[in-house]
Amino acid sequence: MSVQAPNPTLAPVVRYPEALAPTPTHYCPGCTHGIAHRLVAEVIDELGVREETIGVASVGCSVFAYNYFSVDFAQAPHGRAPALATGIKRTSPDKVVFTYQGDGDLASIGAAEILHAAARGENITVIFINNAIYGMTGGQMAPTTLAGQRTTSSPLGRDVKLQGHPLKMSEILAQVDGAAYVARRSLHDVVNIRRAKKAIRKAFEVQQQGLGFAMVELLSSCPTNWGMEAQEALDFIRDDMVPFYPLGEFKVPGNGAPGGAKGDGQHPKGGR
Amino acid sequence: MSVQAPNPTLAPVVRYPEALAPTPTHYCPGCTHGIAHRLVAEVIDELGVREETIGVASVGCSVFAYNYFSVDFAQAPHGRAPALATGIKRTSPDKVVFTYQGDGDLASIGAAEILHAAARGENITVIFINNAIYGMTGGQMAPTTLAGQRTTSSPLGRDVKLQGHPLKMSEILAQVDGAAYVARRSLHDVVNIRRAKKAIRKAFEVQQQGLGFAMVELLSSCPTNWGMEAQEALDFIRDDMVPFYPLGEFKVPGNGAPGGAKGDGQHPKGGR
Amino acid sequence: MKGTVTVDEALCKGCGLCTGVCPKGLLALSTRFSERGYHPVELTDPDDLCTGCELCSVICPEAAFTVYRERAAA
Amino acid sequence: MKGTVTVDEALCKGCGLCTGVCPKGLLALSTRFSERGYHPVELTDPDDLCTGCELCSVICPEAAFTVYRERAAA
Amino acid sequence: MARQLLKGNVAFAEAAIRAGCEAYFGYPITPQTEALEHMAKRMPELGRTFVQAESEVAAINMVYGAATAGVRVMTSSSSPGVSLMMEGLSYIAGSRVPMVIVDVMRGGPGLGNIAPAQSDYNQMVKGGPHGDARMIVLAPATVQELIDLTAEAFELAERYRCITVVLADGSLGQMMEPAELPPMTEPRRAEDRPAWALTGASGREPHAITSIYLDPEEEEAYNQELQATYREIERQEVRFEEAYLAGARIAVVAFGTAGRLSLTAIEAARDEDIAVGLLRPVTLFPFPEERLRRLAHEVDAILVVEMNAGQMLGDVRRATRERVPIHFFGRTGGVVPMPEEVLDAIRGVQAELMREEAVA
Amino acid sequence: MARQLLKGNVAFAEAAIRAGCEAYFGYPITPQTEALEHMAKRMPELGRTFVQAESEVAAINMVYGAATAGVRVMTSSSSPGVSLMMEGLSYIAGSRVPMVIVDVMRGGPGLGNIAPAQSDYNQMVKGGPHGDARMIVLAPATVQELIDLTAEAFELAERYRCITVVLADGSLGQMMEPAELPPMTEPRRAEDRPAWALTGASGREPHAITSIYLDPEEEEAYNQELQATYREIERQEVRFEEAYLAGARIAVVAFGTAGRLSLTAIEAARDEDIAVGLLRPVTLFPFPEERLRRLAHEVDAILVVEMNAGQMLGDVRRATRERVPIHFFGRTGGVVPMPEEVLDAIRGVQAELMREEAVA
Amino acid sequence: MQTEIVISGFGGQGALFAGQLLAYAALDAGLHTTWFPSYGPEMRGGTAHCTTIISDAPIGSPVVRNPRAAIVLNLPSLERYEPLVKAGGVLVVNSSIVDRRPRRTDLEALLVPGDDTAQELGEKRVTNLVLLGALLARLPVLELSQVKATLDHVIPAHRRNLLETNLQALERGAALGTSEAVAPV
Amino acid sequence: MQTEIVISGFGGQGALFAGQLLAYAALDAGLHTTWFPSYGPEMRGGTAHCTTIISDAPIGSPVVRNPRAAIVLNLPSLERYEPLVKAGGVLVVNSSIVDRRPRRTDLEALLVPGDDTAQELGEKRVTNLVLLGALLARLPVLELSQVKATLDHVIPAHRRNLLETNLQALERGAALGTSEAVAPV
Ligand SMILES: Cc1ncc(C[n+]2csc(CCOP(=O)(O)OP(=O)(O)O)c2C)c(N)n1
Ligand SMILES: Cc1ncc(C[n+]2csc(CCOP(=O)(O)OP(=O)(O)O)c2C)c(N)n1
Ligand code: SF4
Ligand code: SF4
Ligand code: SF4
Ligand code: SF4
Ligand code: SF4
Ligand code: SF4
Ligand SMILES: [Mg+2]
Ligand SMILES: [Mg+2]
Repeated sequence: MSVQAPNPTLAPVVRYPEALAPTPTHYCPGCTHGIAHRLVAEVIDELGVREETIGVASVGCSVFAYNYFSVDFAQAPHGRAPALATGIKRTSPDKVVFTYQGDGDLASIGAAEILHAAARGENITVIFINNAIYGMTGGQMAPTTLAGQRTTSSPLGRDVKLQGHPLKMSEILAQVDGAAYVARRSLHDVVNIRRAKKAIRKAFEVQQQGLGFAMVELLSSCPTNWGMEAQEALDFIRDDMVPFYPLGEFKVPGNGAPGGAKGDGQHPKGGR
Repeated sequence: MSVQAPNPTLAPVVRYPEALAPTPTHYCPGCTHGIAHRLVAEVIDELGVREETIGVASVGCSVFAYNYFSVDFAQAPHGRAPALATGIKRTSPDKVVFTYQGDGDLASIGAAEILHAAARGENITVIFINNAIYGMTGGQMAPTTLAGQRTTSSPLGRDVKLQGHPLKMSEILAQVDGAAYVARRSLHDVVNIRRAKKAIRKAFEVQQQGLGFAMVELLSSCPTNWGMEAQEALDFIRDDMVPFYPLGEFKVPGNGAPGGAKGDGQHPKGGR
Repeated sequence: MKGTVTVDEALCKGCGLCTGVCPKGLLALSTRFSERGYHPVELTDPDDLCTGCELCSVICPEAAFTVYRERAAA
Repeated sequence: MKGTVTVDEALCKGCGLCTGVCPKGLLALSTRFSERGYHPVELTDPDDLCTGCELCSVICPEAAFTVYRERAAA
Repeated sequence: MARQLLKGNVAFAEAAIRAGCEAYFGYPITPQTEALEHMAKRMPELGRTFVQAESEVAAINMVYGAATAGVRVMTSSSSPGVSLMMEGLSYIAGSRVPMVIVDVMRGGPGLGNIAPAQSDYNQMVKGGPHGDARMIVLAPATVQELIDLTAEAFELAERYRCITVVLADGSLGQMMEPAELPPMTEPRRAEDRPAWALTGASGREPHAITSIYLDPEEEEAYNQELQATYREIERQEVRFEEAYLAGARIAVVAFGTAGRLSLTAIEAARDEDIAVGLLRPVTLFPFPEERLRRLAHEVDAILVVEMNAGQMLGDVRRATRERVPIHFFGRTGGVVPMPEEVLDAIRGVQAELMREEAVA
Repeated sequence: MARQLLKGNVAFAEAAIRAGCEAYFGYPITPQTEALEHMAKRMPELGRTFVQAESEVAAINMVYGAATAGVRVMTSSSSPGVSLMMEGLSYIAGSRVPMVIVDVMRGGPGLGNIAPAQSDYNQMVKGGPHGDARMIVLAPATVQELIDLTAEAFELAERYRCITVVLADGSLGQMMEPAELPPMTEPRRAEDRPAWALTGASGREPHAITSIYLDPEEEEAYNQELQATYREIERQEVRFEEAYLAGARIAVVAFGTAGRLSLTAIEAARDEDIAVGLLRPVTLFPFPEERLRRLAHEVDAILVVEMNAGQMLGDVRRATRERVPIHFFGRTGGVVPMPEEVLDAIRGVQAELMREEAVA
Repeated sequence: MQTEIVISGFGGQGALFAGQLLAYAALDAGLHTTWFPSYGPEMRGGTAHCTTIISDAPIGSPVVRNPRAAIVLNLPSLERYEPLVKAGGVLVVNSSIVDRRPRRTDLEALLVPGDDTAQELGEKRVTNLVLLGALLARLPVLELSQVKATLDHVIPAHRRNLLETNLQALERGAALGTSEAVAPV
Repeated sequence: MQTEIVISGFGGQGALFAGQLLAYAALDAGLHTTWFPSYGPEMRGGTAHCTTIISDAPIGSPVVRNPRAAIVLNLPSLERYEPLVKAGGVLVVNSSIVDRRPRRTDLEALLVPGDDTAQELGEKRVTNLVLLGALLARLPVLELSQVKATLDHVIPAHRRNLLETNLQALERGAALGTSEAVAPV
């Protein structure tokens, strides 16, 4: 979108990213999927790779991601985005390939595909949106749903004895040798959003350097299915999710061992 | 089998386990699948649970396990044994349920099922035979195949850059909250076989105590597809597999954290 | 004036997140309905308090903001 | 005699693993063919050296061994 | 039980519970998710088993496991999810343990959409699963029938030790209609589980439930057993519903929602003095083969109406040997045909009959 | 290229390579594993892509990915593995990217065994995948034909932007026969990838390859496109082989290995002066509908021979309208029928013809 | 005799509930009925609409192209359904936010200020019932009393506190429905 | 004119390779041929057998119930194939380990001490070729010289060192095949 400065002494410092399609999204008001989209688009712009990037959309609220990024896109069956990305990257090694997956998609039905993409060290970037819920289908329990959290398929709150414990995918994947970069960040406030963007940028750079599998897990909100206002939902991330899902870089190129597997200790409230 | 003492002053101290069907197996000579079978049967006998045990065979050389144990058995599609076991245990909580799976079955096609059975803390026992190869189909690369190891699908030796890094399933699953007991043992010599049996026993006791998911990974041999003699194959386990796949208990009831994630330091040669 | 912002009303969904982060409290949801049926956010900055600090644009899920800052004096 | 073992020939596949672990070296593969076409292992213990230590039975993949030991004198 | 206004998805879930379903394993997918949600709430209340599986692949194999234990077990899903169950269904059919699956079909292929469709007829009736396995396929047209057939599906599955499919579609799953639920039946007690079930080899030989028969001759003998069962099912279980066929010159053949839509169109057509009736197959396997053969001798033309590109059409052509002209009207991709469109199609067939007679 | 003695599995893998296959993704399964092993060796040598996927589900989706990138890509598997690919195949059909799959069928259902069978005819021809998607299905009977059809499969897949299935069976995969391989063709250069492919939105609008159309009307329009393509395929690509049909009173209809077995039986029968010939469909979709219809006017009886419980049989009955008696001989569960058995079946049909004439 | 009623509006305007209320009431009145929704993935905005059919005989199709009546809560719904309502049918328009009059003259059109009335009642969320009340005043398909009685037992627990307002909304709507004012001349 | 030959024995006795060698030789001789194995999962023991068909015309079925000739390397194979060989056909028995004579009199049976001969040649693994040589002496389907020539170029690299012994095995077999001694009276 071309911007007309309201006043000649002023220069635009933030404008609509080129890699973001100039169209409104279908996301609910305040849903941080939108923030994640913008950050990815900004990084693609900054790296100047829009014209050689191929995205893989998954099945979830972000199924229409291909409408929102102005890059080539494939849409994968539920959970299989890493497999499609593998097929694309192996046959188009000069392209920048990323997947955009929800927690049901990546951690539940797609657990084998993400684990093996990591083990193979597929040279792709994975954007993992952890909103602790199945958004698109109306709020069922996700593998990342917190203990005690009410969902339409855990109406009394998730009972870990019967319904299992939430999965910490970043910690798990950081264990795998083929993984080059694994970080968890949060979208609940400005400071954390800025940290998230740095991580996303790293995850793309790791791919450009051919270092292997890179994933950024983003703690994200689902105001609609959490039954909260937009800001309330961000507070839920800060107060409930971050304490269970520590933020940090769990694997960075070079350090084989899952360094900082306990997170980087950054206090969640620090962001405020 | 009834045993006739060759001499009245002698008493049988080791006899054919009751839980083992009195029939020869189809396994190749020297294949340690047979040792694993015997150990499981001995444990079932010692715990006196043969009549309330239900096994789940997987797809692999051990597909016919149901012919070799004198307990009830289901045979699962490739990789899905933990799902069947879940269906059985949830509807027959008073039964002792175990799966017997190879590395292709558990770590490749069945990666999602085993990860989620662990996360749910399914109260089952998993016997995981890691022989670093696809035995039944004639020696293709498994997710556990060592770097550089030649197989019919990695004819030049596994190139981790192209074909991925071997997966350490015990370390990965020990990370998961629902897992109560996770250990890796080896079948390459008498001392280690005895340790393996202790671990298997623990894995069944953990289930009896309702503590959750229990798995024992057993480093096992495939003389046929490794192209080795029986003893050579055991030496390969000791000299090549154990150094990469540290033996030890990675999770024991009580210790939430993946204690000893680096193994218990027991020197592989210690067994000799 | 140090800075200012414009909001693309076609994009704004009136989630209100930006209103919470503006250090100067310059942003508020209007009572109007936008074409897509939302109450769009509006900047009210009579005393030119906006610094162009970008915070609003960082938190906006719809990338609705364009932020301007004073040009380095030529 | 302290102990002895019997081998179920129907089970033995002549893999030879037991021969390597017997501390007394009492086990060896015969040249005969078993019904299933293997060279079964045989115990040769003229001087009653077998201690019933069980090592052979521990390593045998076919559970082919029965191991006997002297009864505690009643 | 009094009639209540019930949503299809909730109705079949509650019907299954009342029919003594002891365990449900599933994975969310629109347009059947309300069934899973209902099970999530009700099954624990009743001390029965509910597990939200990690995928449809896992779900069908949990069902397989529970079935080997001899309990009444079911799952439900929709098109893409059902496609992921094909291997599991083949194993289950191949080891003859009973189970029930409700397939609430949606628009395809691929991810498609979440609107109602009937485009998985071939998948469920002909052979989505590999091998020569067949499944009983029941096609309800109303919420009441959805309830009744779901409850009965367990009986059929157990009688023949086979898979019974309730083949619904998004509209049936999402709509509300007054219907009556069956009374609650307690699940069978553990000691009443079938003799073949895995219950622990106590005081008997161990059981093995498997689908592998390495010796082809053995596998063939097993297949002959299966085929014999299918023949028996074809003899015993064929069901269909007829309306206005007496004296009809045109027969509309349609199943499920398409059948019910057509009925409205047929009644409108009869008001226009078009002699048209309805044959609605209720069982798709077994297919009303013989009834259709006769039908081709009773009417002058047949109109097949489906919410797909023409799948049951092939079976109608085969069964009737095309003794009379077979016409087709279908909408695809999740479009629910309006009765008015079906009426137009009927008028078209009528017009053609007139033309022929004019010629003759 | 001179004729060489080639094993079926190796032959089709090498044929694909020479046809310019740029990427192979698969998972080991008997009886097709030699193909995967050949690819594991050859593809890296040639600087092409080989990945042993973690499962068939992953394999088909890697194929999907590579197909969206516009490269010649294939996979191969066998019955249980193919069942796991149904969702992926539906997505691929639903987004119109070309690919080739070789299905080396084995005995089923379930885990079954690894012996040759044809019991996945319905799965591949009728609709294993959900939705109204179809796949071109080619059925070779010899190693040479397996080679030729595999190579051509890529052409067909790209011409119609669809999935082409080479439907073989364990015997064809495992047997050795002299055959000639096509000359090596270089894979197409990156810059020659099709216009619709995902190659990066450089100097053009971004491409999206998807199978979701939330608006049923849109989805239907898309389905109509697909159906139009299928009709075109039915017009253009029907193939079959005939032998001894001139003057024959009995026609054997059989595909693949069953067809070649039958030929031997037919020749033996002709030595006994039984006027019998062979119609061997080479394309199963499109099915030689019209040829079969005519055939029913040329002969007095038809014998369908399959290595299953009677799957193509239904299509033969439909296409012929059963104008003449349709007999069936099948072996299941991995049993390869001996030509002698087929000969007996032919004699049986002949005897019945005689009886009828006696009566008449 | 069968009556088809379509209710359509933005998600959140209560179109689906109003249609369900009609179906519940029909059931209580011992009539045959079906309720057929249009639905999308949770997060999709856009219009939500449903078809309720009420009949004294068993109902075949739960959907029809040309309903007897339609309640349109927003402009897009008016655009979509005005052309479809049967001649002689009833079309109820939420005139508070729909700024154009219906064009057809062969049906009974009511311009009911739904949102404004709801505002007056101090509860924005009852617009749907105001319009439903108006429709019932013109469409002899169910007694208003019946619908009120039904509402009393089908209203979700967490909305029970709003029962009174809901009943008032129905009545106000009914009153508007009968007044001449609402009919476009 | 078509000839079918079945070769059957324990896994490891080389039945499959002997059958392939025949097929390769047939190809070299410009004839039509097929080789059809029976196969099982890698680790399964039991018998391995294959059918090689050689013909001057295109071959239909790669399997037949009644082959023209059979080489049986062990007892189970004799039990299975003796009844199946066509009358007038040839049956070659590895008499070194098969301790019973064929019962049929309507075919040409050869008792060839395969293993013993192999032992003499100092290479247990050539039993299969000894028996093949014997068969070729009685079955005019391929020239021995042809088979030897073919063996020279199809023998796997890692077995090349055994080529000489293999060729000798074929010759010794052929010699035995022609000597009267081998025929049971
Ligand atoms: C095979 C298959 N199973 C189930 C579904 C239904 N489905 C669509 S989205 C979804 C879950 C989405 O949750 P998540 O991945 O967390 O994404 P979110 O919507 O929360 O962003 C499911 C189960 C499907 N489309 N395909
Ligand atoms: C869905 C499916 N895919 C592939 C196969 C073929 N298959 C049988 S066993 C096996 C691998 C077995 O390897 P592993 O699990 O390591 O067991 P092992 O034989 O080594 O003990 C495979 C791929 C199958 N039967 N089913
Ligand atoms: S449902 Fe949740 S995740 Fe989906 S768009 Fe709405 S808020 Fe976002
Ligand atoms: S193939 Fe390997 S794993 Fe299988 S039985 Fe033989 S030795 Fe054991
Ligand atoms: S740029 Fe800063 S000061 Fe200006 S409106 Fe945005 S947040 Fe407020
Ligand atoms: S954050 Fe963005 S979408 Fe939300 S109110 Fe502010 S401008 Fe509108
Ligand atoms: S270890 Fe067992 S099988 Fe092996 S040789 Fe000894 S007795 Fe025989
Ligand atoms: S028991 Fe001990 S001493 Fe006796 S044979 Fe076995 S290993 Fe040797
Ligand atoms: Mg989510
Ligand atoms: Mg293995």
